[in-house]
Amino acid sequence: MNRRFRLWLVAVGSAGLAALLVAACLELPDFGGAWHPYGDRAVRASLDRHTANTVASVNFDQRAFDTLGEMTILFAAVLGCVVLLRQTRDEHRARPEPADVEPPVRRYALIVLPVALLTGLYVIAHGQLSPGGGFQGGVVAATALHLLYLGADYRALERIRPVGLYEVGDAAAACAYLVLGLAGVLAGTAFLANTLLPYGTFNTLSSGGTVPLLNAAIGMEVACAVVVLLARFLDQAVEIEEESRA
Amino acid sequence: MSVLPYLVAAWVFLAGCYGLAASRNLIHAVGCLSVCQAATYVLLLAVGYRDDATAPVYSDIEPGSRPVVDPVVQALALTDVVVGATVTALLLALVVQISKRHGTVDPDELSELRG
Amino acid sequence: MNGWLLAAAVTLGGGLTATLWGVTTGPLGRRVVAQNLATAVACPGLLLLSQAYERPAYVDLALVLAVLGPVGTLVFARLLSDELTGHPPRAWWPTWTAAALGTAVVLALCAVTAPGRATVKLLVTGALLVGGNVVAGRALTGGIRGVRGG
Amino acid sequence: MADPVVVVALLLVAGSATLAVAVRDPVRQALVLSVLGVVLAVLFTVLQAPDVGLSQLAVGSAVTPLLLLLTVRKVRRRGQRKGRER
Amino acid sequence: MHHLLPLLVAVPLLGAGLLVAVGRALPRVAADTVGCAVSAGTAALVIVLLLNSSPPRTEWVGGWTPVDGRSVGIVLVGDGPGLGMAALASLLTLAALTYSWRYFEEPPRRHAGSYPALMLVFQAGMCGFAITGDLFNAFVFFELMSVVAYALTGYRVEEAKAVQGALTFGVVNSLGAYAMLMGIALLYARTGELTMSLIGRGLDAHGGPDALVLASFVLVLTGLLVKAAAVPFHFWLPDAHAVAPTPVCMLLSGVMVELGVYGAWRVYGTVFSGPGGVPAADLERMLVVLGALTAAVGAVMCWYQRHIKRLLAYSTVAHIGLFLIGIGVLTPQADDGIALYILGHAGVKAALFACTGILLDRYGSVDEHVLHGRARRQRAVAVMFVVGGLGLAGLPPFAGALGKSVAEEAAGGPLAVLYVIASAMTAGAVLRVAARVFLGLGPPPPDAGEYETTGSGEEPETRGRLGFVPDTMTAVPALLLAGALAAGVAPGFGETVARAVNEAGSGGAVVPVHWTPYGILLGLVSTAVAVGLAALAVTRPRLLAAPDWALPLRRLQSGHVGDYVAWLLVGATLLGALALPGVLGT
Repeated sequence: MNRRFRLWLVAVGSAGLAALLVAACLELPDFGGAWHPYGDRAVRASLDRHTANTVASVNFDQRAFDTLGEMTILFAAVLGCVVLLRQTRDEHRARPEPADVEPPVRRYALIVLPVALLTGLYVIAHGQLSPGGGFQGGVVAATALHLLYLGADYRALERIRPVGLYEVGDAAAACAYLVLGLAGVLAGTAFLANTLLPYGTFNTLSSGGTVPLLNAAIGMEVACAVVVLLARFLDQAVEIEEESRA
Repeated sequence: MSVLPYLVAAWVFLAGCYGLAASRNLIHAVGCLSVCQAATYVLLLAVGYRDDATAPVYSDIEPGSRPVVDPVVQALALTDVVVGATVTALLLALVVQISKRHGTVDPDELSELRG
Repeated sequence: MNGWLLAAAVTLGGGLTATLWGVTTGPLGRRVVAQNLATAVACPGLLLLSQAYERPAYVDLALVLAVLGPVGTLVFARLLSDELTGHPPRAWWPTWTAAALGTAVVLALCAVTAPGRATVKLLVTGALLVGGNVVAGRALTGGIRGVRGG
Repeated sequence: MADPVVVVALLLVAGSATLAVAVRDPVRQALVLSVLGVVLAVLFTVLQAPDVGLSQLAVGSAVTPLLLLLTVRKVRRRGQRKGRER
Repeated sequence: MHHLLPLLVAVPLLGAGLLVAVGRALPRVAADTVGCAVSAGTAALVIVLLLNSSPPRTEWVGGWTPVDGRSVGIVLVGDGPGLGMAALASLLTLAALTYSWRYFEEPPRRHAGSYPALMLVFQAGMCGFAITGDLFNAFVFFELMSVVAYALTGYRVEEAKAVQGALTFGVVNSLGAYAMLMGIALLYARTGELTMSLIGRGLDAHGGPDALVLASFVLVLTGLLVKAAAVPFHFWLPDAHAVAPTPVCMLLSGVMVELGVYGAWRVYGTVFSGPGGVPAADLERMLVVLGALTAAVGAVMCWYQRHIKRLLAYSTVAHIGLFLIGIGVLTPQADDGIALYILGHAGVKAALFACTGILLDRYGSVDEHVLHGRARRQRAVAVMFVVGGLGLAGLPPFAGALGKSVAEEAAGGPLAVLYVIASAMTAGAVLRVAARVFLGLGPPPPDAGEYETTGSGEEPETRGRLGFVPDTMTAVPALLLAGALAAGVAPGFGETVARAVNEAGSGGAVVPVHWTPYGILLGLVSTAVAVGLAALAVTRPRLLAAPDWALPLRRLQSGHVGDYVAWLLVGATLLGALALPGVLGT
């Protein structure tokens, strides 16, 4: 099929889909309407269980099963990247050469690294109170580690980043989430039921029953997963080279 | 005016689809796919918006003092963001392997599977 | 609509439109500078929004952006160093303007916030933002040289 | 639709998404995508979804561009090596 | 009992997590054993739940039982069809893991657990999708199984075709999933709910169907039909199935694609079948037209393949078309038939892929022309391949034949003819391969020109070329075929399936499901046609060589991901156009 025919197809398909979507948009309730039955119920349920951030309550309590799936997608993608970006038989590792970074950039990276790590941990820890949570904080913390690559070089990063350990951490955190869920079944309630722990005082770090625990598990999972993911790509871009075939 | 956010979502989705179909570079195509996905975030959050409301986060406001937007769509969009990032990573990993095995990332030059 | 919201709308609308224009036109160097500018404009914008909605909790977004935005730019500076070394972009004028904007917004917000943890958070955000942008701008204009393998 | 700032953010999203598609070179597209990430985070904030905005910032500002650029680098490095060998 | 429903997802995931956590220290054999054990445990759990699924139970995850009929949680539905699909997925995963027992070449260094872990996550995703009663949760599990499937398809990264097929698969399916999510968002905007049954009630409360219902239906169905590989969303399937490792093909063709059909059936039945949904006549038009197209395209393309895995992949496409027609005619009887047909097809198709895998590993090729007469000594495999071909044709008493005959009677008339022709053509192609490869009959066939994918140049999947065929690799297809046969002969099995399907679908209207003389006759006719076609093709290759009119059809399958995206857009438009009359009429 040539390009022209393809673009014709796209034009026909997009026109049809656009007509359908625009017609649907005109039938939608007006933007900013006040009718959100599920949302209102979710807010009430969250306040009943002393979780200040209702989004965290939906994620880690009311629809925790969705988050289980989401976490698994991340877990599977990391596993997939480990498999897909493995070093194959016709490749070898070249030792990365040291990089030469200007002192201001190096100083900045070394100063911001701990700040960024702390920010990540703060965002995870306050997940059930203020905006943020395991996912957001985990990504920030994982990105923070890579400041070492930006501020120094790849070898410096490799020294503080035993990828194997992070893989184990990723899997262990995923298991922890599942075990917390199974605890509900063993206690005779239901999978992922938030009935095991006291709900605590509203708007404190220990409020919300199992929400902070699940949140922490996700935080660890995401941080480890992102580190492993980036490690695989960095390996490919920096270290792994193909044997030159004649 | 009251449908602008929905129309923006539809536009972004279709623009992403066009880019995907017309792309000459697989890395660019994966980028376009993430544009398509941005449309879903916009649509979800637009559906959950409520006029003059604030975020359903009670760390710094009293419960019940202000109307809040729908937290459910936010949770859905959050899940969606994670899904999008991981799918992007996985597809990019495949692109890396394609460039190694085929020596090109131009979809027009990949012609081993056909018929 | 209060004054803070108006200020946020103007900052974000004007600044990000300019950024968008900069990032899609011209040579690569200019585009990277524009990308750096996106952080520098959006972060004060988010701070203004937080004040406009009277939600101190929204400051977290600005904080995260101030931490990660410059990291993103440094990624570009590092991985595009080959393309950028030939034609180092000139970034002083927009970088310092954005830094001034960030400083002004942070100071204005500090003035209206009761002193306490919130002020500290604002100041940290401001310091990270301005410092990060200046360093990232510097890295773009030839800070990372001689990167070969790493 | 009381809020002009929502309109501004929506238009910015529409514009940057269109440009992200229109820019053909993957490196330049990565730059536009990173701006799109920031613009989306702003939109999510004005739609009162700071949680989503935060995760968009976390993913969009550093991780996704890093992945894209590392892929480009790997692909280009191959191309250059191939070119030298010929 | 129903508290155990979420464990169908949790148990395999826990197994996968443990495999990755301790996989570095684990020898290969241990990792494979753990994978099989966990998979088998889950399969046993599903079957126990399935035996207790009458009447259907629901489980609210996290104990969020509804208050005043509304809940904030996610519901899982433990009814016959859902648990049946979960059981099928679990059993096939177990079969695939057993088949690949110590089979792949060495796994990535110090990651012995990664392959069984991915398979277990795949199993969890399929089980979750099958039993969920929540639309967004269905999207999450849909993505989960897609993501794992991309990774598994590209598992052999040193194969150029494998990574290309996996990327095509990934892009098209992700786009379909995002379309589905747009549809879910539209439904949420209208009804404010995510539980499928509540969305259905919300739509009914709003009144007759309008553009929004139509658009959301089209978008959701686009996602599901991309997964189900209906024409014109089907292009990714042959590209992905031809290149995926054999055990993965068994899962993709045997159950994942069928889950797309199942999803369409479930979503229509619980969300869109009320007065506020899509009128029955429109659904029938959509699915029957699309199904007929799919069956025709799949059968024709299947006939003209020489790459054996690709041939089997197209035969899956053709059968998906038949399934779509079956659920499209909207009679309880057809639903029963399709349920049985899916079971029978899964066993037969997985067995055929397994046999092809043995060929690939013995001879390093899956090309019909290259293998001509080379596999004469593989008698056991030959017998299984032929039996599989006959099962595909619908020879009584295979379960597929029983299901097909029931569906044919329900569809009636010209559609029954299509059933016979499509199954006969795909089976004929399989039998032709068997005759050429295992018996060496006929002259070597001519090449059809450059516009085709050959099956040569593939690397064997095992460690080195196999000197002998391991017992696990022959036992698995034999058991699968035996299962497909047993499901057709076992007295009362059909009735049980029919009761389970009807309890969930049409509210208890049990229709008798048994062999009828008419059904047996049609089954024999299609088998005879298949044998005849194969004999003709082998003895007179020129007569049935690809005619000119088939070339444009082959050219459509261009391997270009942009083309496939364009077809996806066209397909969505086509779906909308087909359903438009009913929506305009109300």
